[in-house]
Amino acid sequence: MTPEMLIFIIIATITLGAAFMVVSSRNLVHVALWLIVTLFGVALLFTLLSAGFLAIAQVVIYIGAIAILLIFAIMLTRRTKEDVKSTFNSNWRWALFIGFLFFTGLLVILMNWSGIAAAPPELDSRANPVVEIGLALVNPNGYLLVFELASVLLLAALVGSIFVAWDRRK
Amino acid sequence: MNSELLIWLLPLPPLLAFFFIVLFTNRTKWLSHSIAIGAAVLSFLGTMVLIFRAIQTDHFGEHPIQSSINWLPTGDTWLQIGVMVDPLTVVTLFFVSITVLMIFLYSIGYHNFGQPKGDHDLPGLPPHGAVKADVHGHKKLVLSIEPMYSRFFAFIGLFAFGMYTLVISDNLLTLFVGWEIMGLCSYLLIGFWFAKPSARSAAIKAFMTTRIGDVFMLLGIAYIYSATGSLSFQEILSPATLEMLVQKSSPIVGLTAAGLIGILIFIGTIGKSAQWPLHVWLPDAMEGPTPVSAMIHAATMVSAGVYLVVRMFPLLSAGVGHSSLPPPMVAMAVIGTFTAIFAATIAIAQNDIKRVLAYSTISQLGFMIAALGVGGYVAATFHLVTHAFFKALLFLGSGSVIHGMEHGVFATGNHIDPQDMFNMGGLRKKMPVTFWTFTIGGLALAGFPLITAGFWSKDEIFVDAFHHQPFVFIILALSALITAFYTMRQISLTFLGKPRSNAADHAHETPWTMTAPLVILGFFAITTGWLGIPEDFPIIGGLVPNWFHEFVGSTLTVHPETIPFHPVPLITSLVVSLGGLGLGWYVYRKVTDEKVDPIQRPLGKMYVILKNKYYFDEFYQKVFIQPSIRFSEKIVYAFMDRTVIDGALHWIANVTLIIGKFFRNSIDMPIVNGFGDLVGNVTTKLGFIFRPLQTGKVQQYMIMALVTLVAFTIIFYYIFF
Amino acid sequence: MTDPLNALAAWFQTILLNWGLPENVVSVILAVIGVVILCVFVLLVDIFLVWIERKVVARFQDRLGPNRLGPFGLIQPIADVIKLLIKEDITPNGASRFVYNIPPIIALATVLLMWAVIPLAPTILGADINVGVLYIIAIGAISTLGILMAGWASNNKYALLGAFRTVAQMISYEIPMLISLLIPVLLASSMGLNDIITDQSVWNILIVPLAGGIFLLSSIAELGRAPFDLVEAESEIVAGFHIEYTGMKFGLFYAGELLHALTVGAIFAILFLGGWRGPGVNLPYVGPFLGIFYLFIKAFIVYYVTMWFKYSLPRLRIDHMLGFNWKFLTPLALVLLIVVAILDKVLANANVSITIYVLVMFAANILIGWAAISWAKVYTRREREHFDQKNNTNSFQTQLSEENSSAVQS
Amino acid sequence: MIPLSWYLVFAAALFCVGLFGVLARKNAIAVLMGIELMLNAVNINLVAFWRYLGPQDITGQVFTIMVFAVAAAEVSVGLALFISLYRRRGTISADEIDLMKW
Repeated sequence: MTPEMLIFIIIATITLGAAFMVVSSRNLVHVALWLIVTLFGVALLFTLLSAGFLAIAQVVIYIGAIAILLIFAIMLTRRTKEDVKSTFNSNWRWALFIGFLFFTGLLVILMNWSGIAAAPPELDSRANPVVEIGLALVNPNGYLLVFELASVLLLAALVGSIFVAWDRRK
Repeated sequence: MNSELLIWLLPLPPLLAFFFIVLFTNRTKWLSHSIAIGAAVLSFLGTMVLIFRAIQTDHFGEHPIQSSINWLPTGDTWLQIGVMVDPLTVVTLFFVSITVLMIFLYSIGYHNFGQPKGDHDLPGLPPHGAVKADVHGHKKLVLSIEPMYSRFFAFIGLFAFGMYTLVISDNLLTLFVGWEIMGLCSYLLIGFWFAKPSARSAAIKAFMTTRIGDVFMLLGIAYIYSATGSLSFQEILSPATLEMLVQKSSPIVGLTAAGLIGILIFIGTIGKSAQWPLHVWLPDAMEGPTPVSAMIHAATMVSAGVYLVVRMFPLLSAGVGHSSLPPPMVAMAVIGTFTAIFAATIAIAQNDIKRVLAYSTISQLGFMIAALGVGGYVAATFHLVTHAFFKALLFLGSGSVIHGMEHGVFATGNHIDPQDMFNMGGLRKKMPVTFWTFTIGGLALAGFPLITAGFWSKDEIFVDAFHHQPFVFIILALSALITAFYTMRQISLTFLGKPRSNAADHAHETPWTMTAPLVILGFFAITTGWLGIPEDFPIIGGLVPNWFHEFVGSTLTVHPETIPFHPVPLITSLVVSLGGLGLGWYVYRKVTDEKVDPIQRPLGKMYVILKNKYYFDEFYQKVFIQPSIRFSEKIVYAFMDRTVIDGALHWIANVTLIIGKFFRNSIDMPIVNGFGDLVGNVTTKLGFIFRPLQTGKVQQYMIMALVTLVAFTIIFYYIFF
Repeated sequence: MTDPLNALAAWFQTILLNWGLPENVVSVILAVIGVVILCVFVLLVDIFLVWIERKVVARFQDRLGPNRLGPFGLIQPIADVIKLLIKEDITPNGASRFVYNIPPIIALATVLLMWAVIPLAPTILGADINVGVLYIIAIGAISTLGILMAGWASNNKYALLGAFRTVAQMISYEIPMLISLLIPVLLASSMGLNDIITDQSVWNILIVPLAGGIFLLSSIAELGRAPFDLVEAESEIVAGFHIEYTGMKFGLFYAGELLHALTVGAIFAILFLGGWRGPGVNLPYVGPFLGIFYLFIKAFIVYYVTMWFKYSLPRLRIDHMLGFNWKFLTPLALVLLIVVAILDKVLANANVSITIYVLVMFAANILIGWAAISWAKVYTRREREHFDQKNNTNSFQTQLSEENSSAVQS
Repeated sequence: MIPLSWYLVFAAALFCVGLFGVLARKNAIAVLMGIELMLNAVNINLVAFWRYLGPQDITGQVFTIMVFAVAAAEVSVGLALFISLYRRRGTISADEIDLMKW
């Protein structure tokens, strides 16, 4: 049990607990806050995996933008009586069953997979991952197309959401 | 551009103009006439270039310009179509291109371009005039623009295409195509004011009458094709083919193949060139606008008939040397001569200015046919050219007169017939340009000696006739006398003396677009004749070489001989023309009464007959039209169609109905429909059963999908692993 | 080892190792000590900031400011802190207790977190991470979250409105700020703050003055200070998100706000004014202290500029503020980024001297700025005329001139 | 070092929790949050595989960034839809939005 493992266990426990709260909490704002905790935990896991850039990006994008947007939307669409009624629909038992089924299935598949015990190779300490990602994203032989695709997707989402949310009654 | 390509392109501009006007510029009047005239100018320029090149060529008659393409596959061979320009084509193109261009130009003024739109003008009727305030504020009735202005130019464009196609064809087939296009245009243009019942019936009459001739002509063409396997002039007019046709006997007893073909084709000409007995449509065709009368019924289309027989002359005259005259030539001589005198006599008693010209056209065409009938190939062609110019001039002049009269009618407001010569008089002062040009045309028609073109061409016909058939010569001379007489009658009644109506008093010279063509055509009406002065004519003969005879004569493989000079025809010619003109002037020099013709009393009953055109229309009505109508109604319609055909159809229909009912009740309803209903009902029931699954709740769908996915995964896992 | 502070740390480390502690525990202890020292230092500066703020605002408003406690009233902030500490701590009825208590901590903690990556001197800095600029943005995003939580948990409609405004404002202004931040990053080819400073042989403010201006404007908006203080506009929504907070909770917000302003000044100094650069920073022993001094001098100058803005300019209307961002700042920043990127590449390929490089860049910036402002002038005039036409009223100015003319006539 | 399996099991757990949220929550925004959880689980997998199986190859990180972009797009459009829906129908409960039912 190295300190890293200890840290992982702590983070994982908190993150999973927060995730449970996300799907079970009644108050939607609390749900959003728990979601932020989960996202933050995932960001910490990224740092544990030596992906610092992704960790920061996770914080900027998920917490700084997505979570705040979610809270915003929650506050805009709030109806107090919803907090009183059940937060689950009538199928929640089925959902639980499917969730467990998938988890078991995934576990079975993972345990039967030969690569599960792979040890992490040493990282090249001189390499700068930020520069690598940047170069890979604009390299025509790398992921330029993916990058452009993402930008087009974001533009479409921008235009689309403005159009959809536009209040035409005014 | 090489000449072959140029010839192919000649007919194209008017055709393109037709489509362009119809499709695009129908609403823009100035653009329509600009396009049409532009096309005419293009064709004219092309023609001029071509004529220039042709004249430059030595022995052009032996080496015509020719070009052909494969068109229709006929088994192993191809039906070829092509173009050819030989001397005959050149002279024809010469007058066609000039008159067409002049008439296009003239139409602008005739259809009152630039005048306001009439308030009550409707498409299909001549313009009624428009109220327009002048500078002083007086409202007055003026001529208004033709409502279907663009359409007119489109039609005459198509007509020009037909005429060019006909002239440059090197075979009977495309010639026939052009021939029929012109027939169609003639129909369309005579019926241009289709809301007028008279115009409508005139159009139908013209179309039906010429169709009679065309059917026979088509038969002739078919016979040629079956006999020789070709329609190209070059081949069917070659001496070998002609010899073969002369030797071959035809289904009709006593006629050789050449004779039968000649007669059949000549019948086509009778229809097209309005020879007796198919002449009835031409006077009625005067219902169309005057440029149409000039173009179709004087200068070009009726000339096409004569052009055809001139073109086919070697065939028609095939076998001259054998024994007697070949039957087609006899027929031409007889019918031409008869038509010449027949139409001339009718013309005496007509009061309508255009009808007089129409009968004179028939008469002059008769002259040409008769000339061909006596073997005067060059004379007929010569008269064809000169006649085209002076008759176009006369028609356009008459149109100008009518236009001026209409102006007077609108100005004075009393509604008289602007075409009736007895309402005119004294127009010499009002319309000087029209008067002088009309007089030139009239003198040319009458054959005024030495100056006018008509004298030289008519003189040549006399010479030929005198030389070959003295009887024909006498009749023709008589008709020439009558021609001169009614020409002078027309000039006197129209222009000389005092105005016999208010309208004539207020008549007005027409715009330059109408007078300019008159002047140009007047020039040609005089000068064309000088191309064909016989070499041995007293005094002036030989001053100008007889170019026309040389040039056109070279078309024929056997060069026509030059007939030596003889004083009789010349003297006759001088006497008849001058005498007729003098007589006409004497009789009509002071006509004051509006309605009474001075020759009415001397002629007596004859006048009535002439006035009614020998009762030919009535005769045809009684003999052909009414019986055929009755036959159609009683036999074809009531018996054949209603009783026999309809009865059979009804019977079949009833049987089918019964069978259908049987199928419907015993097969379709229970079996087919039953199956369909069964499928539908089962689907509906299944739908009812499965409907609760469709809850509209997206999460339930997803659960179902995932459960199904898991289930299938397990099943497949156990099946395949 | 010419750096006294690092030498101190090394000395302490050897002592601890000699005590027999494992190496990783020693590094943790050293890190904790470093964090504590940095936080204490920064918070002490924060207390000093309270005094500066009060003094400066008093001078702007033609008053004296605190002058009773201590020399020049220097002890006044201590008294303020004591007052806040002994006040009653109130949690409103119906508020979510946990969510209500977290935001003050977030407000201060996020600001302190930023100092973790700020290089105080060439060798003295918390963590030299290679994505320092992005880190600052991320921390800023979390501070937004704190404000949102505070506004919601207070169970007060003014607080919620303030939170809404915060979200709208901060998310919007984050965009031009990020883009303008990218320009120094582009020039230095690194996101590490220390790299950016090392690269600035010529201060970036001379190369890309427009980017500096955009960064300063959007930073002020991020701070929520006047003229962008709609988050806590007193005349509209009383005090915005911290309306229900009392005592030291309010104190934490207050301290966080002030310190954030200074932090923005420090970041601006690092990105555009050369950070710790100055004469003598490479001297042995005194160099690092000179570096810290230079950085704080520059930061305080920027801080003074923000205060200058705050006390001179009136508050904007919310739609104007958002329109200004989306229709002016963001496009301008994007254009600038593209132009700078292209020019940088072109000039680097042309191998020009540093003087020409700076001159060309400066000229380009001025040109773009001038063009943008002229366009904005035309646009706003048209907008105003359109507004006047729509409301069928004359603008205030024309009314005024009419009155003047009528007065002259009478 | 932490074994790869820990990350994978954790990601699987997070994924299934998210799946449960997507299937069981009434509020549409909560459903959206469940989707975010699932996406995060995928991200962890991507990064973990990158770290353990191919650190020299940057693909794992690049696709994580792609997932960020997709998530941002999805949330913006989704929220816009919900707000529009709320304006028209006064609810964003996934149970009550059932116009397409039989």
